[in-house]
Amino acid sequence: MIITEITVSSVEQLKNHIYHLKCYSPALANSFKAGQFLNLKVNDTTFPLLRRPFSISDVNGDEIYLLFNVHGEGTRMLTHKVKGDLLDVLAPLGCGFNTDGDFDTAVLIGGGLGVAPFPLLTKQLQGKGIYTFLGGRSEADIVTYGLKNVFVSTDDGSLGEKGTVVKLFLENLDKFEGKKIKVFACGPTPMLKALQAALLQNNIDGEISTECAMACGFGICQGCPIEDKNNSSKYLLVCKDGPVFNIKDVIL
Amino acid sequence: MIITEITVSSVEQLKNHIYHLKCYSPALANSFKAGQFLNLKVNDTTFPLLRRPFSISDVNGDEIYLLFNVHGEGTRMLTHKVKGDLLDVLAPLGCGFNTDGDFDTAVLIGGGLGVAPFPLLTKQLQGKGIYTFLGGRSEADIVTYGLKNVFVSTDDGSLGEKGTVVKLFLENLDKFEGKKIKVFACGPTPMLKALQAALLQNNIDGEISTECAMACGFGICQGCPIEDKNNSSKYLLVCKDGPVFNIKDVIL
Amino acid sequence: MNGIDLSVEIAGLKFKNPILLASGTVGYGYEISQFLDLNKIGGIVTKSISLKPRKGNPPQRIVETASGMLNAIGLANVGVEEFLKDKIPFLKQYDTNIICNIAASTIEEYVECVKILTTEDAIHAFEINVSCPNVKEGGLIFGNDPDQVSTITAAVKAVTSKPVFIKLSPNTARIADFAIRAKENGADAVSAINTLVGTAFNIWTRKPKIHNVTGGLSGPAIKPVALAKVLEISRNCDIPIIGIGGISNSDDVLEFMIAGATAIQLGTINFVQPDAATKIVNGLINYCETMKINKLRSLTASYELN
Amino acid sequence: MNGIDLSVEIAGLKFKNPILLASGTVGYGYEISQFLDLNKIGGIVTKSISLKPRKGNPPQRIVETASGMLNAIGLANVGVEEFLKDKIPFLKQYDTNIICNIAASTIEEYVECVKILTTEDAIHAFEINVSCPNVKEGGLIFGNDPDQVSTITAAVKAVTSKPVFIKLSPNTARIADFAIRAKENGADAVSAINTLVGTAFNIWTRKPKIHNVTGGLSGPAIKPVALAKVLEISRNCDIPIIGIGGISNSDDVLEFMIAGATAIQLGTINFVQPDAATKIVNGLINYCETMKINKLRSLTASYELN
Ligand SMILES: Cc1cc2nc3c(=O)[nH]c(=O)nc-3n(C[C@H](O)[C@H](O)[C@H](O)COP(=O)(O)OP(=O)(O)OC[C@H]3O[C@@H](n4cnc5c(N)ncnc54)[C@H](O)[C@@H]3O)c2cc1C
Ligand SMILES: Cc1cc2nc3c(=O)[nH]c(=O)nc-3n(C[C@H](O)[C@H](O)[C@H](O)COP(=O)(O)OP(=O)(O)OC[C@H]3O[C@@H](n4cnc5c(N)ncnc54)[C@H](O)[C@@H]3O)c2cc1C
Ligand SMILES: Cc1cc2nc3c(=O)[nH]c(=O)nc-3n(C[C@H](O)[C@H](O)[C@H](O)COP(=O)(O)O)c2cc1C
Ligand SMILES: Cc1cc2nc3c(=O)[nH]c(=O)nc-3n(C[C@H](O)[C@H](O)[C@H](O)COP(=O)(O)O)c2cc1C
Ligand code: FES
Ligand code: FES
Repeated sequence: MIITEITVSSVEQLKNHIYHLKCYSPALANSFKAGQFLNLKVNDTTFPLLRRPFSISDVNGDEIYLLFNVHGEGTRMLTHKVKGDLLDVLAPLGCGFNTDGDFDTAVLIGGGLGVAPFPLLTKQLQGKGIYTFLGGRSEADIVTYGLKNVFVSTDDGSLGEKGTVVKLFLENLDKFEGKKIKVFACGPTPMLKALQAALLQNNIDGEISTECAMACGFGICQGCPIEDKNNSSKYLLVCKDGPVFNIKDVIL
Repeated sequence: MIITEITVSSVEQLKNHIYHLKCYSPALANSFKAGQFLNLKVNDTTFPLLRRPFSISDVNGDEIYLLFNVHGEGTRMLTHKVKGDLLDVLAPLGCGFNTDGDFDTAVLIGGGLGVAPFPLLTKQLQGKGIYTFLGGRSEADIVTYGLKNVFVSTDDGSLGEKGTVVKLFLENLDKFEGKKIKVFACGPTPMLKALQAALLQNNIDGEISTECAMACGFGICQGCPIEDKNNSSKYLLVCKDGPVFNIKDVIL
Repeated sequence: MNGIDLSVEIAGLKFKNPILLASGTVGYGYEISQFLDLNKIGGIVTKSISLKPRKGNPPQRIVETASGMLNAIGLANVGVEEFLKDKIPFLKQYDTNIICNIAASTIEEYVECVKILTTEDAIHAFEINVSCPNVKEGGLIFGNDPDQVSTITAAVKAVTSKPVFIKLSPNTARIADFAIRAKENGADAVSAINTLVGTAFNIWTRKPKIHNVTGGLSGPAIKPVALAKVLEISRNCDIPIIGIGGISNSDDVLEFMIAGATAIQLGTINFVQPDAATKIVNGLINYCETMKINKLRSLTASYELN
Repeated sequence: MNGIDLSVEIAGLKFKNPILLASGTVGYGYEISQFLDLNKIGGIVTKSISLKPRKGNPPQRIVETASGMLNAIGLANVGVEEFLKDKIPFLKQYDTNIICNIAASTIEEYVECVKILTTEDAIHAFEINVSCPNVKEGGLIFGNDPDQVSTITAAVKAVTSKPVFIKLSPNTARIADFAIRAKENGADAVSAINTLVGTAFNIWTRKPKIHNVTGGLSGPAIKPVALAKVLEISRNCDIPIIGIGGISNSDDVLEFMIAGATAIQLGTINFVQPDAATKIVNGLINYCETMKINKLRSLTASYELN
């Protein structure tokens, strides 16, 4: 966990609202586990005041890749960055996906830009079979950069199956007959909630990467509580205890 | 007085802290009297919140030139502008220099970036004789772009005479024997104050461009009062009644 | 407009939309009229007027702060007489409500001002600025004392039949108590909030950056505080609220209405974006279309608390 | 260091410099110690501790605002027992002052906490957070009632010989009155300010953005208000002041000292720049060098008013 500056290499628009940000940082590039994130200051004034958390999407040599959606003011400012700009970051933050363990097939399920951490995760899952299910509202939300074996669903049917990604996954459960699978998911909370219920019901192991408004990103503000399934007297912190949790450990 | 966007053509560093900003704006370029200013939003967030006032330094075809000093956060942001950026401005604002009247020789006296409005003023004084006196702390403060017949003083003697520009002007008074002169001055308040006293004493007509913290720049906030020499019961407003005043009209 | 109704009403006075311009941030309307069509807004609140002209504080009167600004103008104004003679004629050309804001140093002065001004037909309502020092009580601020607010409200209501809005100071522990007092004494609405007390120092000279030592903080920085004050009044007192504080765009207006405001005022934003009101009106229409709301006023106090 | 003395003293307790870390913005010091050498700062104020552990509020607990943020953490903390067992051992490795901040719902709970904690040698002083709802008085905030502040101060001082700082709420008309009461009842210093009450609404759901409805506003947005409160106390009460509110850099620290603060605390800035304290200490040294000041503490209350 360090505070450092990384150097923008490029900002590329992939889809209408989706950008790929590549930064140079030898100090950080090799330190990430998929699912970990960094907390980034989009500029050096007090507006916006807080850092913005982003998953590490991929790492390539000395470069770190982020995949981001233009959401509000902060991400809009990020789209204006140019080669050579410095970005102040705290990283690596949080607990990433646990890629060890007793499974032979990894099932990656992403909703919208929930796919962000999957390129690096795909790399770190080497040796395992990988299936990737992606969902979005429409074609414009689907980014397949760095993914393997991709199945797509969209709410409006503009790409892949019409419907939710959880439904798509459940319809394809038979593909995994006889395989030891583990699910790795990231996406909006309603999707994660539906998935968590489905996995628990089907007795499938899974990890989910959660999101929450954050002030610090490293455990000092207590701004990011999430219900602990195993201890109702205390919250867990998304930024420190997560953002990746086993589906058995949190109540969404 | 309109609100409009002007397009950055270039930002050029002239000296250590001094930049030349050129913007394209057919709508505005022909509307300025030297000494008038515009009020510019350096970015579109609430930090900095307020616009920043700058004199129109020169006009060239459809382009407006500003000459600015890096002072704080707002001017620092201006240095990062690139060709094509849009700047939101209110303009033209205030009353400029009165170049009519009974004089044959104009004496321009500038302290530091007080020279900013002089290139346009020099153009608008066509037909008159012009002498320009510039003062600064050192060589690094002296910009002679667009000026005629320049005499320089610096506090440290690194360029021109050592001493203040007011002293330099007074030492050269004999140059104006037999001429009808009018002084046009712009610079820091202590300089204007010294000059005002000297001119009144020597019975020389003069106008000074004053500065003041401004919230609006066009008369609605009452943030920029200046003492009216002729009416002690009311303040004048620098932004609306000035920034240029006759030396007989204000108390500095 | 697609049949969307933006109008709101306070004490029988109809506003074509809830956007008013705040006292002290648009002078007497002349300068801003060059950027903004005053016919398009619900109303304009004129700079605080006192019985006699006031020169105001010496410079420096304003300082920028993080997402805000401090001001200590010192209630510089032209006085009642010049206001009636020189300022009203300009304003009354417009089809909008003119709300005359009054500042005074004694209760008698408030009454005297209203008595004179109420005879002017062009004035639609009064807003009473109680954030003024009471010279008789040694300079204590009227607006920090509930009894004084009661007295001023009753005294002013006694001399005018026009709607009276009491503009509350946020520099108190419980603003709702002041709203209750205003209501009990006949106020038709409360305006909330005036500025927060703040200061700034020059670290090189060790002097305050503002000549008056302290100033009033306004702008986006104070929006969360203003919104909480509006909500507090709305939950504790049944009186129309005119929301003020850091409002810069239509989303802000909607937040204030949801939190309890019937109308709102734009202050500091006028300095930065003198045409803000126009954009905001369009933003409100868009919101109503998206949310399929016919009458914007149905939003007032529509909050759903957890 | 060139012989520049940054140290300050409050009630005999020496701080190597005036930079403390504010309660609730650095937990119990562990996480921030990875970005900041705690040996280099004057002290750390731990997250408000209550007698028993508290779970705190459900999400959403924080919202960003213009140059500020709202929080409603709900005093989530580990409780006195776990604090002593698990948190103090880590902190006491460092050569810095540990100030234990206490929050409670009854006066008895304040006393009980201090009684237990005062036996721990590693704790150098107490800071009493009076911005807590008093359950016995129906949830009214202790810190808004001068009598309660008096009672708490006296009760706590009676059970400890360590310095006691009373942390004042800014949500009052006259903060100096509270400082006076704290002093009269034996407080060694006042900390000013805690957060301002604020809120924010989601215009699409019409619900508050924060689960608790209102939250506390902190960050650069509130700096001018905090500075005015410090100045008010300094002009009206002779008690050491620990300045808090929006401090982000060494210039801010200097402004607070000039306005009356003996020491200051960094809050929200720790979230954004966890190494801010280090940069600030360097900035203070540079200022002293430029201004030829030998003892930084000579700046305290050195304001020159007009
Ligand atoms: C652990 C983690 C990893 C993330 N990874 C990615 C990623 O890889 N790609 C990506 O596009 N987005 C990611 N997000 C979401 C991203 O942080 C937000 O989209 C971003 O903060 C929005 O900032 P803004 O200024 O554009 O939006 P605004 O709405 O203006 O932001 C206002 C405030 O809300 C917070 N906020 C807004 N949306 C979110 C959100 N969804 N989650 C958390 N806080 C939010 C902001 O941080 C800020 O404090 C991640 C969030 C978390 C918590
Ligand atoms: C009529 C007028 C014309 C001007 N023309 C020029 C010009 O041509 N070139 C140039 O370099 N500068 C000019 N200035 C000064 C220029 O406006 C300031 O340097 C600039 O506002 C500083 O902004 P900042 O954010 O960099 O500094 P900061 O110090 O961060 O600004 C903080 C606040 O103080 C105000 N402020 C700071 N310095 C001044 C100042 N000297 N005068 C007025 N307000 C100030 C800012 O507007 C802002 O509100 C002019 C000022 C006025 C009033
Ligand atoms: C420069 C300035 C002058 C003001 N003058 C007055 C005034 O004369 N009377 C008054 O009632 N309020 C006055 N106010 C307060 C505003 O009307 C408004 O209540 C406050 O600024 C908060 O709104 P804002 O954040 O939108 O600016 C003034 C505010 C500013 C910034
Ligand atoms: C997330 C958060 C949690 C806080 N928790 C506490 C607390 O437990 N006890 C307390 O006395 N103050 C608490 N505070 C208030 C701060 O200590 C400080 O007084 C306030 O934030 C103003 O300073 P700042 O603007 O530098 O943040 C908290 C502030 C924040 C932002
Ligand atoms: S974001 Fe601060 S504790 Fe998690
Ligand atoms: S700057 Fe607003 S009146 Fe002059």
